[in-house]
Amino acid sequence: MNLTLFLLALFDGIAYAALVFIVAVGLTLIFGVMRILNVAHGSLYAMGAYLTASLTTFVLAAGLPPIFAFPCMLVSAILIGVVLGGPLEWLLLRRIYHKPEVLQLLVTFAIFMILEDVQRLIWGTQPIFQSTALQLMGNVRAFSVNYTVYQLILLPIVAITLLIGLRFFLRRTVAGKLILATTEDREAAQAIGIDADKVFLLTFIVGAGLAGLGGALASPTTSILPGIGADMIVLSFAVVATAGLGQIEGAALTALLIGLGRSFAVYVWPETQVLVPYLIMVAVLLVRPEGLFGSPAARKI
Amino acid sequence: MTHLLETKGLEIRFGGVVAADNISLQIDAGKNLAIIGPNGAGKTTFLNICTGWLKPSKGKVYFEGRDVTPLSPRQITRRGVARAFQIPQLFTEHTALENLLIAAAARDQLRNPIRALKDTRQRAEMMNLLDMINCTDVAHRQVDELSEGQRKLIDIAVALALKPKLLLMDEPTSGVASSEKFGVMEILVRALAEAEVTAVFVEHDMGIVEKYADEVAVWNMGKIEMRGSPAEVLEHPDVIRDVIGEVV
Amino acid sequence: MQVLLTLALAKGIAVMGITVLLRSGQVSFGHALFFAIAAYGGAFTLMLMPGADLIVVFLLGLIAATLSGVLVGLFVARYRFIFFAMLNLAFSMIFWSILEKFYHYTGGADGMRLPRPTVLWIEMERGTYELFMFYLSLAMAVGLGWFSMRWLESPTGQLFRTIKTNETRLQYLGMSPQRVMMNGYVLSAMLCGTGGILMGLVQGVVTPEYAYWIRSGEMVFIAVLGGAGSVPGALVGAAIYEIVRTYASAFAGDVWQMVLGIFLLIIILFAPGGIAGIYNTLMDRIAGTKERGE
Amino acid sequence: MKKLLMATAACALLPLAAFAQDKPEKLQVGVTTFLTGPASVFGVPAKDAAEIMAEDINANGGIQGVPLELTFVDEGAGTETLTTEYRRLVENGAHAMLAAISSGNCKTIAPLAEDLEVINIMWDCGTQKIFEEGDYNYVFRSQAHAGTEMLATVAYLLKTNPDFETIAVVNQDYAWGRDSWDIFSAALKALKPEVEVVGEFFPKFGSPDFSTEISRLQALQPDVILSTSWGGDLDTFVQQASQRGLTNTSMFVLPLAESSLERLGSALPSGHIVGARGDHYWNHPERRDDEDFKSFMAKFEEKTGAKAIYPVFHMSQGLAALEAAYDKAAEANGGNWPSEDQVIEAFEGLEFQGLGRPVSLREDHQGIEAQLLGMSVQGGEHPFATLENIMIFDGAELTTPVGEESVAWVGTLEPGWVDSLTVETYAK
Repeated sequence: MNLTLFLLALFDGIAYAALVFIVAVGLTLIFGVMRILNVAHGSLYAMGAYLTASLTTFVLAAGLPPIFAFPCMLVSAILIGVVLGGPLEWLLLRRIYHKPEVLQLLVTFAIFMILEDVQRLIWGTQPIFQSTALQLMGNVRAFSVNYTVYQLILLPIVAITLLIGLRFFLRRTVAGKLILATTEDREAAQAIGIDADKVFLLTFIVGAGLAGLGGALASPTTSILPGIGADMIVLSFAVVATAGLGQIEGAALTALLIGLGRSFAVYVWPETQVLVPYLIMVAVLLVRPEGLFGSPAARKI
Repeated sequence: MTHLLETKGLEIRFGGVVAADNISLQIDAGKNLAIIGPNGAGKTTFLNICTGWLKPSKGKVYFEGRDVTPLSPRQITRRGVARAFQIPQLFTEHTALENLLIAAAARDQLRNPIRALKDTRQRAEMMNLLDMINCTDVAHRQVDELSEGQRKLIDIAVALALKPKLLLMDEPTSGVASSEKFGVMEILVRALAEAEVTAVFVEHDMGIVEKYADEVAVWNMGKIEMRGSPAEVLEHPDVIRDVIGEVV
Repeated sequence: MQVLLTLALAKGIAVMGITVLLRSGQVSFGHALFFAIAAYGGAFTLMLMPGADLIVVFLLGLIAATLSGVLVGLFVARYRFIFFAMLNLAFSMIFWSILEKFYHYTGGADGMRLPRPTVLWIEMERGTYELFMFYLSLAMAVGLGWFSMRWLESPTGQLFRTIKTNETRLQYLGMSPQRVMMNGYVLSAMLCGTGGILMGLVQGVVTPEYAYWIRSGEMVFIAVLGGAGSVPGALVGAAIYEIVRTYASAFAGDVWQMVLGIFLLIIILFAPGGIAGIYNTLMDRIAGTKERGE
Repeated sequence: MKKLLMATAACALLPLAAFAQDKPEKLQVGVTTFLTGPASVFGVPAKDAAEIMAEDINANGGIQGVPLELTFVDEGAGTETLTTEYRRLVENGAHAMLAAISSGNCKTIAPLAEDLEVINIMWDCGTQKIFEEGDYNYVFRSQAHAGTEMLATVAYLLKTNPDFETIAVVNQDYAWGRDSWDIFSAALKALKPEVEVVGEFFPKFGSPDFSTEISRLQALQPDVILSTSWGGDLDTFVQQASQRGLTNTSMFVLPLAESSLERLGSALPSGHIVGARGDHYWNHPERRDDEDFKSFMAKFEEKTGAKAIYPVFHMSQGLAALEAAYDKAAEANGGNWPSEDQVIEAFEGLEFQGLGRPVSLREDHQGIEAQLLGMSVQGGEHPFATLENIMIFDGAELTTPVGEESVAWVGTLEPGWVDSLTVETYAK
């Protein structure tokens, strides 16, 4: 494991961590505010990827220059958030907030099962590959290894800007403060007149949009085919539980941990690559039962 | 002679603020002690420390002469200290009788995986306990459907069901309508006497303290200012000035 | 059709494990772990001892599941709510990855075969074997169902249910919530294990898919469909689920997942009490009309 | 008394049954294929092909005058549902079954078919273990298995790139990925012992990202990279590899890439070895001018908008085997509708032809199928890679002899063996 291999593993780890963070942060946000673990987050990710691929192909076919592949990502992320996220919260999730936690979890599980089939009905079963955005940015060479600028540089930058942007949004803007207040203590927030319904709707749209963005950014790097939602959602679960309830920074650190853990596993013992995220989760929760940044909810007696 | 419960040099700290320090208190079997003093002075925290829920930054807690400071609430309870809470801590999806039966099952470590809880031989004993606190009519009602006073009594009964040597109570009559307060205390004292349980209770109502406490300790300005019989303590000018306020 | 019922019974027994766990207010999203451990336990028994009788295979599978219930329980019993759910998920996914990865031992994604064992050392051909397995599953479902319901009413069962409402008071009764949780957890692992080994014996093949998180989700779905907390509901729920799933995949070929998803939504939004809930309201209504009738 | 009467009456009728077997109203055949999940990449085109072929067969009178009715079962619903559904179809009177695509499902269904005593043709699964670990009288395979396919790939590699020194493998981590590498590496060790294996990667089945493996491979710089992956995994791997220039520094050997040629488009550059699990290629040099081939390809492209890939060829061989068996059995039964036992007898040494070269069944029911491989080339009149320097190997010499175990047999081959093979070579 000489220095070159160490750095190679580091680069790959960072690239993968950036993507995992972008997807998981949406789930963390929703979970922090609404205490709902949105199993359908994986489907929103997959549909973000599918939508971006279709939009990009359509835009390029219409003769627009390849640079338009990037705005397509933003458009599909917003579409997923508003067109899919909004109604899901407004029509379905709103009716179950006071129901026991297991029922909320199962509603999102049902939505996941439905959306998985919807994807197949719309986009079929053939793998789709639309990597114009990735090819546009070309490669960069490090230690006799070619990396794509898109994965090694763009994705980490987007992840970091997203992290800082979200922190700024949550701590500086009014809407952000409302979300933070509701995350902290829903009853207290409602007591001082925060309209929880509006905050939930806003959070879910932003969360779903982030899942869509994750899918959009991932679409040029991989073939999009049925099943990518299920894998990504289990990984996001690991990130959310390890980071702690609604902890944005926690999600960033955990995503990094999982990304690096996974890429080092490929270099050291490839067999354990799939195991790494879950081993990290178990190890962290062994040491800190409420997750890295979670605070134990002391029971007032 | 060893005291039932003794604390030595306890320091109670809220974050950076030292609420009380060098608290040394002795409680002997058979003598009910009332603790009075302004709110927020750390009385409830004191009870939490004695029962192991919180750990003191300094000082020791002894029960029957043995150091119990590091022990968990579970271990201290097993040694014979029971607790009743300011906010009743009950099993809300169970009935009043079931709450008591569960306490009895815990006390006697019932293991049989087949025999139903309601058919155990402790049932008669628990019905008797309910009778003592005259809540028999609500025996089969879920506890969260009961009045605040009834829930308080059931909370205390659950502690009594453990047949403890010492019962620590946090404002037993708070939340109970003032007209019922004395009724509740009558029932409570009779139940305690019958069960031969020594009680320590935090209380604000001086009428209750005067009538039902064998001894009174005044908790003020972070230390135990005075301790004595209700008569001595309640007439003392400092206590009237700091704690009770002018009787208009 | 009879095999379909046997499979429904096996899955129903496993779902009983989830139902028992729900009574403590905790949801596990990884109990397919014990389902798979029992099934693979059986498969390994038959691989290492080819002539092993059904009873040996069944018991060893069950012991494997119960033991792993104790081991995982020791770690997981401390956690609650989302962390409990996710940690169970993590353990099941670790086992799933091991099953997929160590191909040369576990047969990887193709899984392992469970050739038909002798029953009480009598060689059986397919028809009688499937009939026997139906009656064995039925007996296990009734027996374990009765035991679980009695256990939930027993002192240990009632203490287990107090975890849902007030763990603080539980500690102030001199009980350790972890140990109380362990009782219920090991019982649920044993129940899921029973379901797993029965399913393995009937299917004749076990695949890592037994331990995938979607199967754990499916079990929670059935527990809620049957009526959260109702042990008989678990069996009825499993039967209905298997029938809907088989015919959905037969007739609605490529949208069977959507059919199940919509079915689940309807249950949660309009009949949150599940089948047991519907049954109770029906009974009350009949009792109600009877009273008014007199 | 009544029971006795019924028993004797039944016996009396028995001998007659052999002759005037009543011709069924429909020949019901169940076909298991993937309609959901990653493998639907093969399952859906195969289903479309089966529907076209069934129409053609029924257009000219069906099989021995009986119309063919296909019922499809989704292997994507999981082994449990698949076996339940398979049983239900057989119990409802299916005459024969075409199952399955996944090796795992074939391993489950083979003993089940034997139990249910129903004719089962394994039309696409490649695991060689089924017939090597047990013998069946109701189960047949209308195509080659992994042993034949891997041997053909090694032979083509040694013929076109004889002096490579290092090789790495990136196979999907499930039975197919593992078994195919066991056979390929055993054959390579026997035929070219001095080759060094520098890296073995088995990423998760359905893995969406290979960037870490690709970085590792670029650091290792192997001469040859083998990958028996297929569908989404293969597309992702090749696209990510070509994006980062790995396809310029190493020769890729992709035994299943024929099924991804169209989707890969320009991502698969020239100079890489492409296999097709048999002599299956939409531009098959020996068959592209035959009438039946051209008409089917036109119909298929019109219905699906894509070129036919190897599962389509395998489906054609499966249905052709069924039709040939019934025809042969009917002929032996004096033109009358044959009983199931007669059909099974007809399968012995059966000869049939799908869209590739004729295929024959050995006595262990294993299909002997020719193997086609070629070198990818861009710049033709299609927007995707086509094949040149195509070689078609005869199937018999490559298939593990009856009773032998593939990995063991392959290990006994001598380095000169490759030159002894009968091969037809075509420029394009």
